[in-house]
Amino acid sequence: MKKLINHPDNVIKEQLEGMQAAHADLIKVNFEPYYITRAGGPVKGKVALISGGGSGHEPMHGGFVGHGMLHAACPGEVFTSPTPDQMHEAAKAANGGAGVLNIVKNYTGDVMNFEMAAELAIAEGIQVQNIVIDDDVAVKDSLYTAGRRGVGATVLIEKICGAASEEGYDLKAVSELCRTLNQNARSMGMALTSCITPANGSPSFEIGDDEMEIGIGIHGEPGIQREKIKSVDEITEMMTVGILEDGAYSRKLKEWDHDKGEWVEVEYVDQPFKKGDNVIAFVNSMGGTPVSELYGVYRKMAQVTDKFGIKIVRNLIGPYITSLEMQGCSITLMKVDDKMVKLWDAPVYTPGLKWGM
Amino acid sequence: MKKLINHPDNVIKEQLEGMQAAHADLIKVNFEPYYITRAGGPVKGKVALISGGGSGHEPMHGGFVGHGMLHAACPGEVFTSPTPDQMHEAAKAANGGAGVLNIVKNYTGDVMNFEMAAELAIAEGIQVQNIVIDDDVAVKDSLYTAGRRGVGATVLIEKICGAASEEGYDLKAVSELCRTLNQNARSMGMALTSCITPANGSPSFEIGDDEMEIGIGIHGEPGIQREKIKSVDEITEMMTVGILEDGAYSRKLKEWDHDKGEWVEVEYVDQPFKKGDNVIAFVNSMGGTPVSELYGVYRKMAQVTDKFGIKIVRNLIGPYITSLEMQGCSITLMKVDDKMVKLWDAPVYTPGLKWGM
Amino acid sequence: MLTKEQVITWLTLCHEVLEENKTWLTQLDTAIGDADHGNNMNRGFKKVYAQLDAIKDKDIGAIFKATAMTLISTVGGASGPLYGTFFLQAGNKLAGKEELTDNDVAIMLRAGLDGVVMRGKAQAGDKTMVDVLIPVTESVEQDINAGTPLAEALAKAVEVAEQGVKDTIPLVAKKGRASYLGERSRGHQDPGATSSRLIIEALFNASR
Amino acid sequence: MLTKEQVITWLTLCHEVLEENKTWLTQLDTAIGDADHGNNMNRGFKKVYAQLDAIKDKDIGAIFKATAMTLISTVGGASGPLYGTFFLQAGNKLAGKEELTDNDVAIMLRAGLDGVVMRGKAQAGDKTMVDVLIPVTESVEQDINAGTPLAEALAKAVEVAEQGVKDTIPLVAKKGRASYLGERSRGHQDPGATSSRLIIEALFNASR
Ligand SMILES: Nc1ncnc2c1ncn2[C@@H]1O[C@H](COP(=O)(O)OP(=O)(O)O)[C@@H](O)[C@H]1O
Ligand SMILES: Nc1ncnc2c1ncn2[C@@H]1O[C@H](COP(=O)(O)OP(=O)(O)O)[C@@H](O)[C@H]1O
Ligand SMILES: [Mg+2]
Ligand SMILES: [Mg+2]
Ligand SMILES: [Mg+2]
Ligand SMILES: [Mg+2]
Repeated sequence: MKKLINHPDNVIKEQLEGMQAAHADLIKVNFEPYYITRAGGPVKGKVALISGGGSGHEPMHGGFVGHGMLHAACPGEVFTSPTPDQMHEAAKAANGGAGVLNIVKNYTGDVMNFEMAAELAIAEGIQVQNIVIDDDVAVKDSLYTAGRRGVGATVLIEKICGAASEEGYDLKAVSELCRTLNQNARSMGMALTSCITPANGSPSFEIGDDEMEIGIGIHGEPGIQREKIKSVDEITEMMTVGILEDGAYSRKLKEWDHDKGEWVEVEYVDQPFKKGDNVIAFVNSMGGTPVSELYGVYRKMAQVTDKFGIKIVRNLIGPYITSLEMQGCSITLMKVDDKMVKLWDAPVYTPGLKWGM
Repeated sequence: MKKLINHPDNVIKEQLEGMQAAHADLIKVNFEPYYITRAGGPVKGKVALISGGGSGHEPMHGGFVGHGMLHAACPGEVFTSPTPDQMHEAAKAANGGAGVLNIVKNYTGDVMNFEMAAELAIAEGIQVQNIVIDDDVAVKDSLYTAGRRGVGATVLIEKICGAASEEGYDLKAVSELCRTLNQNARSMGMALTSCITPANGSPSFEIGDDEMEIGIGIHGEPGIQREKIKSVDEITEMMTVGILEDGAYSRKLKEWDHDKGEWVEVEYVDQPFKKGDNVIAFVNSMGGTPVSELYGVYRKMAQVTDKFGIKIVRNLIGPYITSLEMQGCSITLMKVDDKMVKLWDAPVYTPGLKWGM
Repeated sequence: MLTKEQVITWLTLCHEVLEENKTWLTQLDTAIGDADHGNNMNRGFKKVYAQLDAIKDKDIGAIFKATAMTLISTVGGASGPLYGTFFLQAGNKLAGKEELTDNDVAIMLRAGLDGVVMRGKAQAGDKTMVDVLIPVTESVEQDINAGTPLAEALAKAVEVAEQGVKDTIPLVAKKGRASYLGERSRGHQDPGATSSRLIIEALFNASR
Repeated sequence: MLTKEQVITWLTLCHEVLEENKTWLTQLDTAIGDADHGNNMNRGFKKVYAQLDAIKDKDIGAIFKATAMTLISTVGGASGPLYGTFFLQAGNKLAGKEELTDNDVAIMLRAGLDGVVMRGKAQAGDKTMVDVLIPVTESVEQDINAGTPLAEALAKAVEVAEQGVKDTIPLVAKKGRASYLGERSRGHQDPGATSSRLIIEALFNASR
């Protein structure tokens, strides 16, 4: 196993220790249970944004804790959702009195654990909302699956909602923004190689030297389809067109109804992209693909969006939501209006994303 | 070959096209010959900082062009020094009237090509200095080698000298700062895997599943020594101690004597680190190692520096000077005074490094 | 009847079999999931086992609830909340009990199953743990109603569980991570169904 | 004597042999360098070849200088400035010539070698291209001084070059990238010495 680690059992603890040592000015790591908050403590009067998920996706989410982005993050074991107690402790530590928004990626485990955590917090009188992110167009039918996975859009949404919280949006307003952004965003990913979780020590899937996986998630799992490796232009065109031509997507998502005091299922229908849309384009490395190759992807992607009459107004390129050392990439496009662009441009100062201050 | 590319012959051109499309607000890519300048044109009255080297080390150097860092970068073929004509064109395009500082990594090819470029510029009346960066302690004896390689320190030096240029340091002052920083910095690198250049399509070296290379450079070449893979603690301790216990290092470096109007060889002796030193610590991924593992390295490195009485006052962690998709890491420690820390903290706004604005 | 000691034995055996089968369960999850199910279950029941001594004098409902909380806070993923809810609901139904009648065991399974379905919304044939838990619960309920001795009913439940596991193989997953694979999930045995089978087998062994 | 046509043939042959041996040279550079020497040389002489038609009517000094500029601006790495300087210095010495006497060929080699040494500061035994260029230059100078016909002198130079290449194998590199490897560079043939041998062989073939 080619990894810079000590014993597999200690990987998460030690990497969090390293993170704490490196970024003591920005974050505070709690070890029992694991959660990461801003170094300065809860932000009074601002909605606390919390996210979490399995480890192995660094810098997401711990690397996004800091001014203008998250207030807390809960790292699970590698590729395993964190647990409600972690999330609950994080909520208590991060809550500045204006309530908590849990940004949850749509995986059965993450959704269930965050639901239980929300129930715990609500029982203690903390205002909570859970918004589920499900942007992965590779998963086609929500009726016969656990629904679309939450992938790249999560990063963009955490940034923009983080700025909204800094601006003083209340829980309802940040939740609404978060929901809209999720409906505006679509992603697709692919892998050239598998990855190895420290606990297992061997690749999550075997893949030939001339093969790739299309439609992967972020957990080292195989994708929707295996194909012969193609040129970056062909791969990028296929993914970008897949995103841009994806039709209306309807599914029910669970949210907390503050008036009724219970979970309700709300049907959301995402509208397809259309000519004239402004988008933020995010080309992401799965961890092992260097930024140089991402520029090759960006080049073709921009050509395709251009042909569709879609305008890229901002972009993000790099390893931000990863699967350990997996080689591959994902593309996320998110429709934005001027207000969202302004929130995107707002200062952010976290270990993983920095600008404007 | 597991790469997101089209035909190997077009890799650099296409990736630069992607980079231009992505960062048109920051940089301008010239294609014949290849060089990258700031989008806004030359900065009047400020020393133009230029660097360059083979491609394959992204984001270095092109990703460091922008406010507070480089004024131009010259990308060569993958792992091959760029040529004097590129550098010369870049110098003419970036010169804002206050002269040009070429930051040159110490490789025979880079040094010779930048020398020829400097001669061309000087012949045209441009004020030029070349400062050679040679921070890699894995190369022991300068008498029997081409001298220490220029590695991680380059990134830190480009940042700090870039800030100095923004502050209005003249060519002599930036050169002096650059020289001092180089003398203050030491690095060491290791690889878990090899990498594949697009032109070759096969790994630069074969390496067993349980082996690693110690003392590598940044060109996919084998290192000083091959060993059985060890724990991250052992590897990090070995590298950090190697850096901290490295003795005084003496060698002659060529610089342009503006008074005599010729190249002169100047002897420089780098002093070893000592208790009480303040340092910037840089833990770098060779491209394929995810940031999570870098935190594991940082953790142990900070323990070792602590034991030596060395204080880390700033850090940089991530893939900044890479060897394509190689897995591995390097550590750079650079002694800094308050003035240097202030320059480090100064705003930087480039595709690859952003803060403070 | 199941004494409190046997309940403790059950949880102890769960720890043992999940430790033994950790790699296998993870392998199953590698094929159609994210390669962590064995590690998740083992982490959870290792902790349950470590705490048994401290809770073994509580009533059985409380033991199950403590087990539930431990699973919920250590397993994570999908299986953490699901198995956690299984024991939570079972514990709720059996609050105060110092031993379980045969019928209590049937009640426990039904309450646990209902909890899993409430949490996860899986139906029979979705290729999940409920493809074991449903037939097992129904079989035990029928046998206990018909007066079959518990150990015998559970011996049959193990066979039913094994069949339930086998039946997941040709299914296309509709819940959990495996559902993303669509047709590619066919031909693989569901890891969660497999761990449920191990837990039922442990229950049988504890009841003998 | 070497006519201008033969000079053009030489450069054409350089292009051909470097194209043919591209992979091999890169392999040699993979062992002790950074796996680009074949690609570098091929890129350079491909461009030299492509421009030959445009410069073939200039004098030989100018042809060499144009060749030098092309190599300098397309090869990069260590070999670009070195071979570039070789042709630049040779071109300087032979300015205005429309053909080369046997002695001019010796002068050309000496000037080229001096240029390479001036640029790269390598000494004999450092495991570089000068381990071919030094013995070749000395051998040709001696033979020409002794009145040996050019083709014969160059035929011998090819043997000397081949020997020079072989002699690099046991050496520990002291210049260029291979020097970082220290003892690990021993046992490998130097790529730059090898390309120099190919260029000398091309010169011999052009002279026949
Ligand atoms: N909605 C659900 N209802 C019931 N069981 C489920 C559901 N989703 C997943 N499972 C079960 O969980 C198992 C996977 O558990 P595990 O690997 O620990 O979690 P994760 O999928 O989060 O990695 C599956 O094999 C399946 O049996
Ligand atoms: N200082 C030097 N003097 C003479 N020849 C050198 C010197 N340094 C390197 N070389 C030659 O250059 C060759 C390598 O060329 P190449 O691979 O194209 O450049 P790079 O080493 O920059 O990748 C070596 O094999 C060696 O023969
Ligand atoms: Mg999981
Ligand atoms: Mg090279
Ligand atoms: Mg799993
Ligand atoms: Mg080379």
